[in-house]
Amino acid sequence: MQITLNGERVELEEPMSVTALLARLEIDPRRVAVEHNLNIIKRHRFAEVVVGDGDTVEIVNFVGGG
Amino acid sequence: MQITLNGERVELEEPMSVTALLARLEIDPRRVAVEHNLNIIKRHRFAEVVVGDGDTVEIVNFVGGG
Amino acid sequence: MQITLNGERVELEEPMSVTALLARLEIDPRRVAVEHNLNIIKRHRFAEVVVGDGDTVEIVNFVGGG
Amino acid sequence: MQITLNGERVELEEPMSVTALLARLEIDPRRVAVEHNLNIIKRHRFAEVVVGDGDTVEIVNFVGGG
Amino acid sequence: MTDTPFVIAGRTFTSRLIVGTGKYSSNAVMAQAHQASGADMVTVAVRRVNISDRTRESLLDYIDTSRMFILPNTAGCYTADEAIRTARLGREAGLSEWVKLEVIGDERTLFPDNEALIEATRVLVKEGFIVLPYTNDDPIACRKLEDAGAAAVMPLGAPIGSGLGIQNVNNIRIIREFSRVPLIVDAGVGTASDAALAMELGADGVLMNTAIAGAEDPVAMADAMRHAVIAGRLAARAGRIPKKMYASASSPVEGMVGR
Amino acid sequence: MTDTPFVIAGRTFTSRLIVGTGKYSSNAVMAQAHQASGADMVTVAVRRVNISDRTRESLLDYIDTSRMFILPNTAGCYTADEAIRTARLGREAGLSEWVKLEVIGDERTLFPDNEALIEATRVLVKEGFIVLPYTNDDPIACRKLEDAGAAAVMPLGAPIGSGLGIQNVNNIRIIREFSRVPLIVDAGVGTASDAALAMELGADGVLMNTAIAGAEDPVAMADAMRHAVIAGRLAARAGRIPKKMYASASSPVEGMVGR
Amino acid sequence: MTDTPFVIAGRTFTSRLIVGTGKYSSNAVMAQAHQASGADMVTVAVRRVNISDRTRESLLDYIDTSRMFILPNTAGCYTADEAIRTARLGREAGLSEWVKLEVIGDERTLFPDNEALIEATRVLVKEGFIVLPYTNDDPIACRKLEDAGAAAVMPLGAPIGSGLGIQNVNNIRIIREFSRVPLIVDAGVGTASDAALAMELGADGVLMNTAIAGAEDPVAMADAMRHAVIAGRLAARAGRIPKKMYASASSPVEGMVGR
Amino acid sequence: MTDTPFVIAGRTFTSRLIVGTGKYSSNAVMAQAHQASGADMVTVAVRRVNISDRTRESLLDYIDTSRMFILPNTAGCYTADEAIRTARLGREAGLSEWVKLEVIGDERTLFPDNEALIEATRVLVKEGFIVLPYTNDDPIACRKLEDAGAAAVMPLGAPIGSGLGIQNVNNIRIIREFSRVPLIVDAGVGTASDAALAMELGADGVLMNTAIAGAEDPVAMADAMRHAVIAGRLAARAGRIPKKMYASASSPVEGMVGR
Repeated sequence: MQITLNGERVELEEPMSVTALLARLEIDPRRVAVEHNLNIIKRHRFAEVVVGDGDTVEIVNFVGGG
Repeated sequence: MQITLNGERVELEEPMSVTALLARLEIDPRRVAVEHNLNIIKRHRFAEVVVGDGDTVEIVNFVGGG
Repeated sequence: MQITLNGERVELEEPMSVTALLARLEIDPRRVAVEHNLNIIKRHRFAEVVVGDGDTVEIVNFVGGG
Repeated sequence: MQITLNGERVELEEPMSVTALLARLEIDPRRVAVEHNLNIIKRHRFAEVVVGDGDTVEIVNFVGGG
Repeated sequence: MTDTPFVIAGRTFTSRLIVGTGKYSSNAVMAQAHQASGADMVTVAVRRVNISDRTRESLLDYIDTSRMFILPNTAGCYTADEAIRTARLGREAGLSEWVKLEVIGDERTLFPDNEALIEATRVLVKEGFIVLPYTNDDPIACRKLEDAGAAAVMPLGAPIGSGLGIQNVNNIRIIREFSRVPLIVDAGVGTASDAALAMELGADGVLMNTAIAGAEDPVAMADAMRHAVIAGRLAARAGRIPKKMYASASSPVEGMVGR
Repeated sequence: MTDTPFVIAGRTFTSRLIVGTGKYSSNAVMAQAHQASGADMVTVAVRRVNISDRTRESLLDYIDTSRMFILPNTAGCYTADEAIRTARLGREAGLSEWVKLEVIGDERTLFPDNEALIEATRVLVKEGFIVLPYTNDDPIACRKLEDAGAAAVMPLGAPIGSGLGIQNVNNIRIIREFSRVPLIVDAGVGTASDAALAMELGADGVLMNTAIAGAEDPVAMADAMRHAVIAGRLAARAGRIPKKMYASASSPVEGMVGR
Repeated sequence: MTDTPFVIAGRTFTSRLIVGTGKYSSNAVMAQAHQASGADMVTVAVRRVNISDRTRESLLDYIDTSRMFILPNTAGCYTADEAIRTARLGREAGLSEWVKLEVIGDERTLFPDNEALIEATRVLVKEGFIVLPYTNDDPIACRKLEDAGAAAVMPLGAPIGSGLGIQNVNNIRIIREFSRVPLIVDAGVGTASDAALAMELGADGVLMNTAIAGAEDPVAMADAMRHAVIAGRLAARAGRIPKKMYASASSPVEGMVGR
Repeated sequence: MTDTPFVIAGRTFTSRLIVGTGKYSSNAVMAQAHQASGADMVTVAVRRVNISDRTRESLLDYIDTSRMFILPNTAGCYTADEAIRTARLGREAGLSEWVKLEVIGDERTLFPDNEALIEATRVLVKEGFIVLPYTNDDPIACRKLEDAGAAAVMPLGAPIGSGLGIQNVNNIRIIREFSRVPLIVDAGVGTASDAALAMELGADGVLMNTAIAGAEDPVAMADAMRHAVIAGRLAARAGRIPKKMYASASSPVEGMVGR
């Protein structure tokens, strides 16, 4: 299956939770915000929300800015 | 009968055309614009448009401005 | 006898040292500078320099300034 | 003989008047000022003043300036 | 060097100075000032005829309409609707499609309400008006006015009647660079050098009223402004010298006597 | 309002703009720029004739001396003696008593050495010269130059050729107030609005060279400066409006439609 | 004279200087500069995590969040929708309701699109955000932002990163006078005197990034800005002397020796 | 970055702010303002003792001479002789060789008479004085004062007590570049940003009296000036960002959500 992650096509073997996806990407869940198909996912729901084929995911964090 | 002319109550004996009203007011029709019940009256229609009881008329002209 | 002290005529009974003059005026000698007939008098010479009839004396100190 | 003309050494066969010197240099006398051994020479005296060996001559005119 | 003509919405004007008709001590003085200014476009306001006063002479009796183009404004309007209504009345009174569009946002600064101004511009352009909007020195607002069909953008140099001169030269320069329509500095000019500066910054024209009408000698100031606008325009095109921190001699450094 | 004539040492000039003759790309361009400037006084430098170069055409061939008054300068002189010597030579070359007196104190800023300038002024005035000293914007130095007999005071607006415009408007205003002789802003002008401002501050005239000669189009800039000086002078006398922080409407606030 | 506390939306800050986190040569330098600045609020941008780069250290590792309040911005957003979406993501990432709202109208000037900015402010305020909008120096736009529920107004002094300093002091003064919410000058400051001036004009705070991060010595400049903001604030409240054209002696004129 | 110490004639001062003692509402307020300013050098005037008034308290009772260095001035002197005489008396009264040398040229502007100032400097330096001359912003005069042995040059920013701020930044910059002795901007400062600017231009110190003493709250303004001078000095050394006409983003342009 394939998802669009931060604007790029990414291959996944199977659907997985946001928690799992972040783990796979080695991203600390406490410092990012996640948007799933244009819906923002509250942090406490990372475990239950499942990313499936064709889904669009945005993972953002803070970077230097003015 | 009574009309509202430039925001003031004015008494008229009877309905009259815009042309007649301007003449009565001694106003040169070539230098003013007339609004009748919120509709602007083209100059060529001054003779046919009749101002009746309760109508609102605005007569404007150019004054000094920046 | 008479001297000119800071631009004003002042009467003195007799010639006296700068030290005596300052004492008479109740001026602390440590905080003023004295000019006698256009010569500046070093502080250690206040006792020996005598002010006589017709002499001109300037006594200055520090005041607020920018 | 040799003169110093506008700061440069110049050879002359013989003493000559300022008029002659200017003619030799093809300089219009009406548009220049001449200094001979630090003395300014009035135009009407160009003919009589003679430039001799070792003399210093400055010939100036107007140039563009602000 | 011959200048390009000053064209707004296809109409060519001989003068880049546009003047007002308000606040003059008398219509006679106004007429002389207009003459001295060399302007061929004047702004006027649209107001109710004074019914009670029969004798009131008409402003137009003092404007040479053969030479002067009349530009009605919507001064004093605080909403898009008011401005649109006033613009329509002005068109009837003047029989021209042109309007100096003002939608004021605050009475102490008389700064424009750009949101309402853009909205009114869209409406009036659709109705066939030639819209010259008075705005502030906001390049983004100017671009939106242009996109809405404005025939020119008229940013202020400073508050109307303040005489402070151009407060933000950088913005005027930027607006000039961004705009494809004429840029007219409208309001804030106090004296001749302000008008010259406006033109040097790239303005295509300058519009003013108080600076002339409020001067001790309006006719002389009108003449001053006429020269100033010409001067600034010429300078803008002549290519000024760069600014330098130090001096550069204007007379030769060689040929000094006695060296 | 007719202006008072521009008189220096009893001589009346029609233009309040005085221009230089240096740094032009060609004498032909200079002649056109002079024409466009409307000036009737030009400054020139005094330099050694180039002996080696016979062909060198004369500057004067390109100056209409029937219309233009020639003002020799002492540019490049760093001591009172040098300046005095140069002034005397200039008098012989030009057959007039007038001199634009410069005693330079430093070659990077070309700022005047006021001490030496005042001294040279005293000497030359005694010799019958009409001395127009180039000085800085120091009111005290200007007063001393006036006391020494200078026919005018010519403070700089900014370093020669810098084009920075008037750096210290307050000083120019003060000098104008203190001086009983003409005040001519000499040097520092970069563009038309600078010249207009100088006049608005009360200057009786403006002297410039680089701003015109160094412009991409010297003839157009000369024309710009002509208009700018006229504009600034008119504005100075017309009585400008006061500056205010807020706006004041130029159109009536009564008679709005629909209120 | 003790100052009133600096309070935004009920939250009190000890420093009136707000700093950014962008453009530093290294996070270590940033941390030192933050320390030197004395600021207790920093702005950050919201961007996609770089998936490919695992090693990328987190900005937050270099911000003492026990001392520093994090203000996410919507920099780079060109529409209200983009800005709203980014604000929501920032809230999740930061777990606070605060946002520095930017809706950019043009990429060369980075000037705000006030129309879209006001719209986005309305939406976000309804959602419970504490909105600090970056706007231009337009008093009318600032009033509308305030009416839309903005917790502060943040007009620019000059284009972001330009270092030009405050271009229109009159507008900042007017905005201060009109606003009932804190006024923070955001963008345009180049050096310490610019920051001091901003505070003297009545600003309640100053927000800057490039002036510090882009300086040769960011830590020293941060220290400079800390002092400058304190200095400007103190001066604004101390009641400065009026400006006068002439001098007034600071030493007594009586008691001179020998008179 | 540690700063170089502020040294004049071999003596090191901890503060680059020098303050006056005139025009305070009371000596008590002055003492507090001095404390707040952090200054360790104060100027005083030399005047005749008031013979008639016995009670008159001494200024020195309110100056902590253990911390403060006393700098007598020659304010009010209009000739070299007067200034020299006053300097000599000041030395006796204060038992130090230091003098702030003033020779005033005009009582309305209180501008210096540079000719007389240079002369007085030569004489006093020969007598072993440490001369700190108050002059105007004339680079040539400053160089001559330095050549005459002045321990520092103290150009004015604007007329004494005018509060106009630095009128000619270019000259101050040039003087800094030309001088090998400390440059202290003396007079003209009105508020904190003026003082910061003076330091940013390269001044080694700032001397002021009226700006503090004349403020509504002199103690707060003294504190403001202390911070402003530190801020300006730091900024001058930190290497400010260059000025640009356009913006440069302080947040990354990549990584925007949804693009």
